Amino acid sequence: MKKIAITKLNDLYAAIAQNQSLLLPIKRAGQTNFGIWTEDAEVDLQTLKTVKSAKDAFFPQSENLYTCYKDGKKISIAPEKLQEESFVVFGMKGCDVRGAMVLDKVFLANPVDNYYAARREHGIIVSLACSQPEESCFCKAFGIDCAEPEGDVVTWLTADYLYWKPVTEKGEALTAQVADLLEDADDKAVSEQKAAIAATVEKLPYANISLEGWNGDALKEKFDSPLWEQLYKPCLACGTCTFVCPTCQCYDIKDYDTGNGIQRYRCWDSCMYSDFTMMAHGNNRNSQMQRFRQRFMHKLVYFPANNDGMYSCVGCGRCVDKCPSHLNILKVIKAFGKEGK
Amino acid sequence: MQGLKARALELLNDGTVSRVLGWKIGENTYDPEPAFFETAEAMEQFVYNNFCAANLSKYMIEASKLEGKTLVCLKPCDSYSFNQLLAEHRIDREKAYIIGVGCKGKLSIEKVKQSGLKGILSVTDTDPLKVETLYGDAEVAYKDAMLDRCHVCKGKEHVVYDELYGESEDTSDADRFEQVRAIEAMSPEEKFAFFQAELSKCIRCNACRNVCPACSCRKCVFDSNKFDSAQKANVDSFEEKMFHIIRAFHVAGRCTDCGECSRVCPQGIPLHLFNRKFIKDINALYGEYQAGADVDAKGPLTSFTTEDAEPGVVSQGGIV
Amino acid sequence: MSEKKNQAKMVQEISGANPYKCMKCGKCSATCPSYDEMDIKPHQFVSYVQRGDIEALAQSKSLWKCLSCFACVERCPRDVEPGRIIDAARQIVVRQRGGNYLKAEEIPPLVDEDLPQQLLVSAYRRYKR
Amino acid sequence: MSVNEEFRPKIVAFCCNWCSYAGADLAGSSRLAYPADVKIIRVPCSCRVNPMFILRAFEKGADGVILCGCHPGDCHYSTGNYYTRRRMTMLFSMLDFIGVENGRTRVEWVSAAEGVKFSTTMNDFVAKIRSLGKNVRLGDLRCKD
Amino acid sequence: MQRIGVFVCHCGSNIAATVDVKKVVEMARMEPGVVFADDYQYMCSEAGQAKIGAAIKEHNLTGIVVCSCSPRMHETTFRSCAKRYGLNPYMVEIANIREHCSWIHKDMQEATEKAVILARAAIAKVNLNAPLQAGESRVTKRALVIGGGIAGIQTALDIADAGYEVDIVEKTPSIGGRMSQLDKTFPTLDCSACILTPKMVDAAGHEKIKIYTYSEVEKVSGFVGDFTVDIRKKARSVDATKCTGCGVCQEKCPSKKTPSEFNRGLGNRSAIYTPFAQAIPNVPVIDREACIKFKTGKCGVCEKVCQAGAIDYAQQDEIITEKYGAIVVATGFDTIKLDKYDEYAYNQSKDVITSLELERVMNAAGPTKGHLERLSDGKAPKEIVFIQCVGSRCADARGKGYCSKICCMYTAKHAMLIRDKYPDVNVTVFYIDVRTPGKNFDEFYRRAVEEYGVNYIKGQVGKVAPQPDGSLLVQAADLLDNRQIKMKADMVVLATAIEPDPSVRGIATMLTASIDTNNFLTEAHPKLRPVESPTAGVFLSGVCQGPKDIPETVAQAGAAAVKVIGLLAKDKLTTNPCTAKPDELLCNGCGNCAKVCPYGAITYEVRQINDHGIREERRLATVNNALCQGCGACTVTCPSGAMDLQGFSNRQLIAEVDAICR
Repeated sequence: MKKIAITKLNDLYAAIAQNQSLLLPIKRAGQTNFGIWTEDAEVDLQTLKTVKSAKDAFFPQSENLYTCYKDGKKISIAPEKLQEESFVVFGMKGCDVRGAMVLDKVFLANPVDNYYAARREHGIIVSLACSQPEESCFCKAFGIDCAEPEGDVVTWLTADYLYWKPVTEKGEALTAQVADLLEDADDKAVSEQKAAIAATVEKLPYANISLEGWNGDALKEKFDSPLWEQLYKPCLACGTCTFVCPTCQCYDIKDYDTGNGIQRYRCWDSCMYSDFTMMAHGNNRNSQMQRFRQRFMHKLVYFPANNDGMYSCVGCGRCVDKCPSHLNILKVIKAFGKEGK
Repeated sequence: MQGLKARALELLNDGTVSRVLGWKIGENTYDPEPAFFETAEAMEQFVYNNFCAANLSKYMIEASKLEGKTLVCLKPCDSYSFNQLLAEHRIDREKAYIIGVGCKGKLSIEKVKQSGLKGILSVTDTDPLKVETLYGDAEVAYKDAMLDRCHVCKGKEHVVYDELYGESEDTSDADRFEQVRAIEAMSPEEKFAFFQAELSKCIRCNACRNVCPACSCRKCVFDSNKFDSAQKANVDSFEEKMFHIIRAFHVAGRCTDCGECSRVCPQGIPLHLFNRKFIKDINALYGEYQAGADVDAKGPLTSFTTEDAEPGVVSQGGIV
Repeated sequence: MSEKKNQAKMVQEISGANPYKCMKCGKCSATCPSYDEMDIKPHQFVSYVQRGDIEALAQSKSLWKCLSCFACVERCPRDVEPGRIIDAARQIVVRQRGGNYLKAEEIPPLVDEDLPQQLLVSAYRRYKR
Repeated sequence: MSVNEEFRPKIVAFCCNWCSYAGADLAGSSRLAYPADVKIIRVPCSCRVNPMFILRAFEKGADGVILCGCHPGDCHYSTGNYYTRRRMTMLFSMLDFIGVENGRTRVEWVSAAEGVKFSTTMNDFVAKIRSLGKNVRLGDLRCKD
Repeated sequence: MQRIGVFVCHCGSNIAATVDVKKVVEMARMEPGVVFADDYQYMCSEAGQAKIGAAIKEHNLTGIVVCSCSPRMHETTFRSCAKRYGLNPYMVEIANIREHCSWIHKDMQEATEKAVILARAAIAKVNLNAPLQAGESRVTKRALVIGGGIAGIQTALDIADAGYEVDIVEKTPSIGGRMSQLDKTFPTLDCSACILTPKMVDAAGHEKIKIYTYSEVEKVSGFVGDFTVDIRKKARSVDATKCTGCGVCQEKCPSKKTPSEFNRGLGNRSAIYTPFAQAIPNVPVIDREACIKFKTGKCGVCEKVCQAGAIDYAQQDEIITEKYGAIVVATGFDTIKLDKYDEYAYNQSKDVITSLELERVMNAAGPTKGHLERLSDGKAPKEIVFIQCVGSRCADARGKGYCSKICCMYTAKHAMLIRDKYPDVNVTVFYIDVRTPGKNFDEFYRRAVEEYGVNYIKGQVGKVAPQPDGSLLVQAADLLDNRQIKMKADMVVLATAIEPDPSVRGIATMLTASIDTNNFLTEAHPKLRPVESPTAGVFLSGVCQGPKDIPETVAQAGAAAVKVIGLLAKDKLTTNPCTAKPDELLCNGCGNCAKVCPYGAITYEVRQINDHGIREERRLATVNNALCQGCGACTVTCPSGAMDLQGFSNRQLIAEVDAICR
């Protein structure tokens, strides 16, 4: 266990950024999101949840795949360069780290997504324990310990110090880079914080929400439930829940004509959108109820069915906070719970 | 609230209406969700409190397609949106039974959180708000927890209703165009920096558009291939500017300034500024106009006078 | 020259009247009860403003002969409203001179409730010196 | 860009078929020169021009967009340009509001008889755009060469 | 994918001297869709066109781009060329590399670069062109004239003389209009009735003209060439087929206290009446508001005295539905109300009258049998004052901003006639300006001053005050002498502003014809199409379009008739194929596009729709291709992009933008 005084955090950031780019929560125009650290960036470790999750670090909202160039009537293709340099994502919470592991199931399984794989390979995760969990957090339901998150390095923030514990090889290597700034520390303060967090988590209203009945076996019964018809009604069909989600992984591929060539890029898609999975013949899901159902069935039924029971929800609660109509996964789970299913 | 619920139930039971469009009790005081109630049993979950901010008028588009009348609860400012939708034939007046519900300014849990409170376990909708959190109890003044739009309230009168329930209050205590004027006073560089910072947060979730009662197109131009314009986040941020400028332009003269766009933006972008800029310009150049105030009024961008200002007025000191 | 222009501009600003709208119909002069006592006639006011010759207006008898009855304002078909113009000219003179005929406290007992406010204000201006 | 390489802006001019396009033709037949940076797109009426087209031009790298129509009151379709006038006033005001240099867009009424006006207008507009320099605030970076 | 041919014209040296045409050809070949490109000396020549034709055949071209002079010059040429060789004419685009390029640029490289870009834009556009077909619509060979005044009568006569059926709809019981109320006409001073009555008789007797008096247009649907109009024939209570026009009923009618509309309320008429002696048709109507039989059920005198048995109390309004190819609006004018002009004492004194009332006073058939007398006491006036511009040229809300145009001349006429007949009467005219452009007009006015001694004073009247002795005190200004005038007059005549007849508003709405802020109907083009409404098939005649005197009205009536004849002479109308077209799956039915359509071409209908499996009824915009002129105003108003313009579609214009900015 190492530590660094919070007064010296800027030195730590600078030291990390010297060798690789550093992403961390930055407050910009009043909102905190992950962004690249610069001297004048306003780092914000106090806000528990960034608006968007740290998903962008590995799976950006938009990224170029390749570009076609035209010379007369000849066309040539130039693929986008894959991530080659390492980078650090600092301050990811337990839920976001788990979110990346959910994405791994999708993008690292065959066929491997090269763009994602390259970023995962070169990304170093420095996670941060949640000293003050909030009411919409329910990561515990998914077996996540926000007091000791996963990651290459785990950190804890107390009033005076940032405690630093490398966990993996990557983490050790990063620690070595900044060793000059770190001092040795004992576990006392960290243990105290972990105990305090555990106590708070027990008081969270949804920490122990039951996921009983949500698995691959429940597919047909859940799919056909008349409850969806009631639940989706207030849904505005916006993509807020999917875009703030650390695990939503659907994307769309589009072309952009730059005048000098065509850039093929991919961008996050949302199952809430009417053109989601639109094909030449039309759309598989042509009502908002079906699209709404898709999101929750995917997270709680289809995904665990295909991934050894792993849910593709990590309980970060961002969708709970951000839905304009106050709809959310908790209300869905509870609604089904009430039905006794 | 009980009276309102009883009245709605009465109208539902006697067959005057086939359903009630109101708010359903949430997990907490602060998260009621818009909902349709079709049975007396369902009505048990009906709620109307000071956190019921959502403008329900847009839901009437779908409700107008259903059999029978829908009882809809509209706050004074929502009634403008209803009228505007009516003027554009998007909803059917005959299909609506409007209870104009009282409003004394709506609360936002975001505002409560902005006061620094975390881990909110419960909150009251009283003045002051009594907040119980994981990390201690606190109080927040009602005005401080009120949505921004309520500080520039359009007034306590409903412009359309079948019956009224409850008292309303004009909660305006700020100048509606103050922010717009502040930006107008900036240099082009400052303006650009301001909007660049705000718009770069945009994640193209389309919440602003989808909640907007003026954005009632069956298919948004950004969702169709008519202009080769993208619906989703692009690699370059130009699309965000394009989207927000065009969206504001499309609702110019039709926007009632209900403020839902800014309320729902997950990134807290002050989207209403675009709409208010247009409203301010329209008022200055073409005469005071409030969309939705009068169903038969001619919209400022679908009418003209031969004496209108030239576009050059913008570069000659701007529209004041 | 620029002073002249300024004064003319000020007259226009104070009165809100646009002298260029005048089509010289003379309805103001036709309607004016003080016509015979005026050296510059109401329909001529606009010409002075157009020329920027506020000084001549200021020196004129007309300035103090106008009763502010607003008959010309009421009847002017072009919204030029000479009554306002002369009132504005008067105001400029008053601003230059300062000093009052009456003391503020003497006014309330003299005020007749039925008098139009505009007339009162204009009377204050005239009897201010 | 080297110092002696003159900045050649890309300028899109929308001209209504009945007045301004004919005005441009007259400028041509009168041999009244204006810079080749101006490229004209023919539209039936100025009211056909959607703000989307203007933003699109900027997105794709235009440095200035000018819209020409019949003089108010002379519209071939009687009222089209009155709508244009309001729409463009609103659009330009919004562009100004978000910090785009307001000289980059212009509306000018040019009749079929005003070849001279067309030419001087274009000369003037090109000069203005040259003084403003490249459009950086309202373009898609991918379209820059 | 299109197969596009590009043809670059040298235009002799007009283009080739400054544009490297070979380079343009070479660059065009690189563009997507282009399968053929060539250049030629004169593309518009017969040989050039043959070249295009050959390429169309040989390369199976689906679209062509001609880089040449302005499309305003030769677009039609190349379109018909394409058509001749089997290509849809709307698959042709022109890149204007002469007027917009070679003629204005001196530098060859610069001009060539620009020509390449212009060609590229045209190619990008034609890639998205779609074949368009000009539609056809039938023409009903019958015209409707709304209004039976001199404008309507003249228009109807001219149309009928050309051999087409015309119906006149007149809301009063007789045709004749304002002109029938006039005594004499300027500048010739001939009797109004003497020149109007023969025309009325001609119209009534014309085999091609049908007159509906006491009738109103109730509903109009359809479009140019094919209007359907409902006409309400109000119940006359007199059977026109039986009535002999003997007039006994009017004589015997006991209800005689109704103010006569024809005499401007200066005299009374009976409940059963014809407005004036020469009325056409000479069939009375019963004013049911005034008739004792209708009010109380008792009376029936007219029925008793009518030898022909023509009185029919049970008669009902009748709706006649008729089809027309063209509609002429000739609704005329009225004088404005003077309620807001207290200073002229019009409402206080009977001796203050309008000029139109003076016409009735001067008329031998009028309330005073043509004697000039004061209406208050019947005395002969000795001093008469005329006041010009009453309500005209007014910037405020009381009057009208425009000049009523006819007042200067009729006042000179009145003054002259009075001085002629009553030389001992003094006549004073107060004016702001005297406007007498027109043949023999100024001479006429000068005669009034020089020969008849009418006293013209430059200056306006401020106040007319009725005096206890029955005279009128007129207070005015003489601006030229710089004095104020206070004079006594026995009679004051107000040259009251005229305004379009109030009925025009409703008619304009029915016809979707636009009206200006003064309620005058708007013309399609103020200079070049002054007798046509922007709404196709609707024409304007007389004062409904703007103030004018009789000769101008008659001239415009003839012009409108010619336009109608030109339209009716066609068997079919070809419609412009570049019209707006809504995408029914995107349309919201919001109604905003119709609001900006100058031609009323957009209407809404509820239709069953299958939107990718969702079946529902929707309110959708429909464009009438016969009416749409293709301006595109609707396309920008439509937020969803549902409304598009064929030939200038959103995607085509965007493609051009992209190509230019590339």
